[in-house]
Amino acid sequence: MPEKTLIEAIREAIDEEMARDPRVFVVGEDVGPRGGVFRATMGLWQKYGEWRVIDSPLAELSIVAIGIGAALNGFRPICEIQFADFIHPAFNQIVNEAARFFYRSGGVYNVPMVIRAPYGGGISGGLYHSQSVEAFFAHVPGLKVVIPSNPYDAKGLLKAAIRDPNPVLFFEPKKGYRLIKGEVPDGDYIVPIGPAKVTREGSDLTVFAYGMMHYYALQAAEMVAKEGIDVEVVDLRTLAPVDKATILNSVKKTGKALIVYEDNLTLGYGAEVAAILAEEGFEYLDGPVMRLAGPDVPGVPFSPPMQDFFMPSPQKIAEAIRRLARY
Amino acid sequence: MPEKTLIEAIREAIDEEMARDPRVFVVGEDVGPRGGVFRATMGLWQKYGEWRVIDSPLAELSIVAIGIGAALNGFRPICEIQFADFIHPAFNQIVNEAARFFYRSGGVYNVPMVIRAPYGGGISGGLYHSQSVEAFFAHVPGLKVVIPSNPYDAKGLLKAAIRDPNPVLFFEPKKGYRLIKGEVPDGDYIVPIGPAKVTREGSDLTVFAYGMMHYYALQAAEMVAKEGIDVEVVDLRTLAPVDKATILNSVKKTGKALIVYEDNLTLGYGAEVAAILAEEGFEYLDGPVMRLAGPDVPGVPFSPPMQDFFMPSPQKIAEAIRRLARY
Amino acid sequence: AGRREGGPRISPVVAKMAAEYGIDLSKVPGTGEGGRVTKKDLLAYIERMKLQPAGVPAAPQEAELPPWEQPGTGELFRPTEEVLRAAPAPAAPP
Amino acid sequence: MAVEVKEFLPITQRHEDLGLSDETVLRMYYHLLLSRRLDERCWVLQRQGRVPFHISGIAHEGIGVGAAYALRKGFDIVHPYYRDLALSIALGMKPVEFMLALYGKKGDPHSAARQMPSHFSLRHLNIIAGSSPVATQLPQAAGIALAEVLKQKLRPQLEAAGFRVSREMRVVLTSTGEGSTSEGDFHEALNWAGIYKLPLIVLVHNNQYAISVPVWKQMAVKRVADRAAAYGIHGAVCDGGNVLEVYQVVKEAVDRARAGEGTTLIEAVTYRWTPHSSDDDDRTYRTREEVEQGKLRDPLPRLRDYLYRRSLLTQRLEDELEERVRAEVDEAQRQAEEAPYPAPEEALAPVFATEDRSGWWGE
Amino acid sequence: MAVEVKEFLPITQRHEDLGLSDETVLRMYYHLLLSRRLDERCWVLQRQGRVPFHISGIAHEGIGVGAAYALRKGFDIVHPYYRDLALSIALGMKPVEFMLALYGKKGDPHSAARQMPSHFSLRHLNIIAGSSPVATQLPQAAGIALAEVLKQKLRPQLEAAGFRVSREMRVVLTSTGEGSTSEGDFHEALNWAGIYKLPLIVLVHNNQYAISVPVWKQMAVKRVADRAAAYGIHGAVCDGGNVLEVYQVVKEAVDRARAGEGTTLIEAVTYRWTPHSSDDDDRTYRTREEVEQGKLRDPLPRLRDYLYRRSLLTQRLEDELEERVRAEVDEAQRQAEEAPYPAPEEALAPVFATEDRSGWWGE
Ligand SMILES: Cc1ncc(C[n+]2csc(CCOP(=O)(O)OP(=O)(O)O)c2C)c(N)n1
Ligand SMILES: Cc1ncc(C[n+]2csc(CCOP(=O)(O)OP(=O)(O)O)c2C)c(N)n1
Ligand SMILES: [Mg+2]
Ligand SMILES: [Mg+2]
Ligand SMILES: [Mg+2]
Repeated sequence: MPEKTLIEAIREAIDEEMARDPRVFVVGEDVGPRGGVFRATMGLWQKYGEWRVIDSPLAELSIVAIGIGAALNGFRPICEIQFADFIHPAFNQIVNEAARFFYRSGGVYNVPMVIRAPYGGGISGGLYHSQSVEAFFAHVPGLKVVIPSNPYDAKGLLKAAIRDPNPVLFFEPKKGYRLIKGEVPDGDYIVPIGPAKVTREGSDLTVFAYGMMHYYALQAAEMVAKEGIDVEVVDLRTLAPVDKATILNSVKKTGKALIVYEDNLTLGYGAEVAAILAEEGFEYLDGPVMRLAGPDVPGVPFSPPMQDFFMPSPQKIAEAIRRLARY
Repeated sequence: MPEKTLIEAIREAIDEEMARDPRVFVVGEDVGPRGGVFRATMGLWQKYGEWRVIDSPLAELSIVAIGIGAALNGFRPICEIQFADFIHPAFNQIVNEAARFFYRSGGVYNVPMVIRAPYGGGISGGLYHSQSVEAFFAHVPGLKVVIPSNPYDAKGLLKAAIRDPNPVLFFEPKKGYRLIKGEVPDGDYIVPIGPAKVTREGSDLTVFAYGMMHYYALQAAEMVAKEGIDVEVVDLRTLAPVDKATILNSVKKTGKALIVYEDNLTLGYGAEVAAILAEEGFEYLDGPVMRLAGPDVPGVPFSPPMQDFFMPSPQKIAEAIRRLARY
Repeated sequence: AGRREGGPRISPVVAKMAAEYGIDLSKVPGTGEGGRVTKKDLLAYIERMKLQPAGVPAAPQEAELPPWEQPGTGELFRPTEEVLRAAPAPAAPP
Repeated sequence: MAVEVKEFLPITQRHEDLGLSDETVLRMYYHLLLSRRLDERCWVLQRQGRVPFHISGIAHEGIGVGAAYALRKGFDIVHPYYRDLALSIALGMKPVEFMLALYGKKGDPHSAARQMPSHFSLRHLNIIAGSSPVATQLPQAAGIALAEVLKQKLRPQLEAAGFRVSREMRVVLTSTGEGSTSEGDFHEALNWAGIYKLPLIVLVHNNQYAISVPVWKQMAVKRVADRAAAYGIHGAVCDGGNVLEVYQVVKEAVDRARAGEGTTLIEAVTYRWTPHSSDDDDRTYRTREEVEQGKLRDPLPRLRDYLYRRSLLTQRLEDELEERVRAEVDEAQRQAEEAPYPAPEEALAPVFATEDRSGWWGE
Repeated sequence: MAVEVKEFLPITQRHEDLGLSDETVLRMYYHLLLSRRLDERCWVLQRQGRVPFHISGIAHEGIGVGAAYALRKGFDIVHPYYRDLALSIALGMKPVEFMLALYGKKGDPHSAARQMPSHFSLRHLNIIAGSSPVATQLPQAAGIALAEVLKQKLRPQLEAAGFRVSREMRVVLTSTGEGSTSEGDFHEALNWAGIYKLPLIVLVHNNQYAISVPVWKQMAVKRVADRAAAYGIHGAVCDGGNVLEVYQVVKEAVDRARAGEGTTLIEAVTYRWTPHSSDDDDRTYRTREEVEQGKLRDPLPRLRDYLYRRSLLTQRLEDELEERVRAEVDEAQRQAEEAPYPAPEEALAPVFATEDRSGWWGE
């Protein structure tokens, strides 16, 4: 099977779905001739033309609203938000409109759309090109939130998202766009939205992570394996709706949980995982539910030393694993 | 001491601060001659004139942005968002701008502003006049989030918020505007932003709540007291920055925690309280950390039976207390 | 002329107008010396008050106005249990 | 004083010059009357405390009926706002469908009793679920219109994949209040509309107020329609109380849109003489005199006067229509009051769709 | 082809007619030259891999310098965007202050090395911390301007409470790109500006592109300034490469604002011949020929040509200026490279202010 990068897998998913279904189209800033600032849509404008890859005016509210309207009228829009840091102007259209449309119309008007955005730090992006925003949207019933950690899942989950009759937010760890490689079959396959995945079996403790942090969690697991700590790693993949069963089953086995995410600690996504364990997994717990996340400061600072201080890393994850294992 | 309603206490706080400091002004939809749709600013336009109580165009983004600019230029704006359900168009200006201004200017430009909004359900408001939005903003470092549960705190906390050099979001439980009465001293006093408050001493378990739910939690505590369950009730008051010490100290004593909030369960504010207890309070826990919150549906439905199904109530809280006490 | 509890002077014209309109001068913001209420301040205040302040009981002739022209209570979104309790059992249509 | 109108404005247009038959213009009157009487009953029910809330379309019926008749019913698509009771009635909404939502009863076709009333949503009439956050529907309507352009541009691929594309574009009409044009959504919708020449009509009901805020505090320009030039789209102003004039202006915009010549921003001027909603105490922001002036714009007596002048209406026919409308409103109220409330657990679903039923294909 | 310019456009205005002394117009040239050479050095450092990122003000210097000189330095307030290197230099920013941010070093006065470079923020020069989300600064600048109006309206109460209010209003200038005018923030800012006649200038740098998106895909109108009429404010277009013309138009707007006659929307037309930023590959969206055409708008040679024609510049003086500027840029680079990085834990503070230092009072 051919090896591809995360960005190649994402481009391939969009290309295949556009070829398969003429209702699928891309709308966003610089997605046309430019091919997207991260080249996620490179070549698609040339291949499918200006009416299927549409350069939008510079305004995120209407990129989403145009997507909602096109979805209501039978199309399958893929709205690209250039950076997750610039999704906030579209917050009203996503949270108050796309998410609630089906419920508020008594189950009549569904909104089949995907909103894609690169997220995450460690790329000298500073406060406004490093943000993680998944927690805002995972809090909103009516939205599905998906974050791939590897090329195989990225292609399969994005194809599933494009075919889903509901609004799906698909956040891609941009630090991994070229860094993360993996085997990706040519041609059609789906990774279903919903289930998390145990990516490394283990017995001493469970590390829950997603996106770039899952990539680092696997590295940390290997580092501590040499010291005799057997870590189970779970890739959450779909953050909303949350896959409680996989979370609870893993901690039932290991008794200990470490949740890793790069968003700010307070009310970051890991808070919900911890709260689920504290209530429904209480009787499995053999140690405190630990979280390793970004500090509660208003953004990832630009200057390298401060950026590194902010960002979780394989080494920091390994250190947290050792502390939890010792408990 | 005179008894006042929640809305009267809020109006009094604004009036006193406007009288005390000419830099304080109100901006929002219908705040002028109309006195605000809930009468929070009734009579202030008549008393202070059109340049201190400004009817804004119907646009929340610029109500907040105008507030940010006026705050940067030495004033103390009180921005009214007519309903918390309509704060989303201002999400970019609040989260990406107001919250990050001080940090991103290296501690040079502080933004002394208050954003006030009525929130919460149980008033036949349906999906778009019943929302709780505190969790979105409590997740954002750089914002203070305050929710009063009684008239005394409402006046003291709002005066503190208006004098605070940082952006403060002040959400008021509209169901309690006339329903919740209490003793409120005339004249100046402050309730400091930050500390939570133990409003009922108890030993068997702790109920954490805020706003309307704290009002109900006290009622539930009295209901179960007759059955011999001695409940400690903690009014969180300031949701961000979170008062960890009070939360941990209470559970250290009682060993059990029930967190009540009317926002959607998943990643609602209670998730962070539970996560703190699961990590730093692990060794105090004598039972699962329980949450009683709104179900994960896209809004409080309008029709009374469905609204009641959604909303936590004193009876539902009492039932949850009994279940936790039995554990 | 008089003073407002040791406050700045109240000019004769301001005192006379305030009496005529029955206005409590403590409610009027003064922009004169030391916060003195000037004639201009009082006129501006009266102009602003021209519109009936909220909470003034319905004027008698409003009784004949059809419901869709009668002013509402101004009390928005009362607790459902208060609204429903207020609603009589559904009677036959009028 | 917000309203320049001094005295009762007669309708000067002749319906036949606009291609309307006698029968059609009488039906317009019937729909206008039905909307008004239904609306009035809701105020009575709210004042009696039988329903918690009502937000009214009174003063806006001329705009709604005029616009509805200019559309191709069952083909064009409407993304309305909460003042569009008359538009929905004229498109085919039954009074009981409105009353079920007013009471929050089971069977409410708009939102299954989840939304507050006046949030029109009827798929079989191509009415898209209106929201509460104002102006959000405007860029969404632009998206619906963009899809119509895409259907024509991508016809070969779509039909090859089995999707039937209608010969002509469906026209999308979306409406909003003048206050809501201050939202960023309005700007972004019109910008898209201008760039892509969308088959769209943005119908602004200028009723002089946004709750208590008069137009001069909402915008510095005299006419909302003046803003069309900023987006490279057509602009037009019409007297919202003159149902024939509204019909004429909207019809021109519909034909322009259908022909691919782009979007029209229409400002229909009226005056809201009712309080903003059942809760609003409007004495705090306007005087009784101003309200009386505003009522001179009322579309109902103006159309009635026109029909009498054109001897299309007689006292007998008028009474018959009043009686027929009263019976329909009574029946709607009875059914709504007898209908059960939804079961509590119905609050839980549907959150996610399991299948896709979006879109309008074929004729 | 986005640019109609065919050949080198000489500056036709005479600086003395605009009230500018010989000494001032030469200083304008010095600031324009310093901004350009500093900018060019940053591209070199980025290509050498010494700094991760640079977003350039090249092609925008005429607009920045022209605008800066029209303001009352140390009194008026500026809320800039990331192309305003020349504006900041002309207002008094030192090259080392820019370089420290470029390298993310301790001592960066703009954001203490938290923001990416080109986010100008210098309180002592009344430059407000520019953001990254485009157009957010526009309604904020309207708020700063509203505060100036409030100071005048509330002078008695403010002075009674010990706040000194300047005799005249400070004028607020905020700048943005033409692409960013598509954001709702632009609409809402101009709407406030029109209603309250704010002492505000919204300076739109129209460089024909928003990264890869040409103007015709961004808006359906020819000129951004045409949108002024939609908000009841003044509109003006000027040749962004002609520093004297920019000065003239901005000066009129400053005087208008100071006199309480409200806001001006100025569109300064230029062409960005550099890639959007150091990461952008512009070959994907335009041709080399088009870029060469664009360079004919370059403000630097056009002002130099003017100064030679007016015999204010000689080859010797030009060389001296080049040498002086080169030395300043070298020194700035040296200091920035020698400066230490912030300590890692500095990432943690300051999140909340403990005291209020906001506002500009007195003269
Ligand atoms: C985003 C948002 N902000 C505030 C409100 C509350 N609100 C409901 S209607 C209204 C006034 C609307 O005025 P206008 O647009 O002129 O419509 P009209 O009711 O006058 O027809 C307001 C402020 C809302 N629904 N949405
Ligand atoms: C809200 C937002 N969306 C997207 C971006 C990414 N972005 C940065 S600059 C830019 C293009 C801006 O074009 P324009 O406004 O014309 O300014 P120019 O760079 O051409 O001077 C984009 C899309 C951003 N910074 N903010
Ligand atoms: Mg959250
Ligand atoms: Mg209106
Ligand atoms: Mg540009």
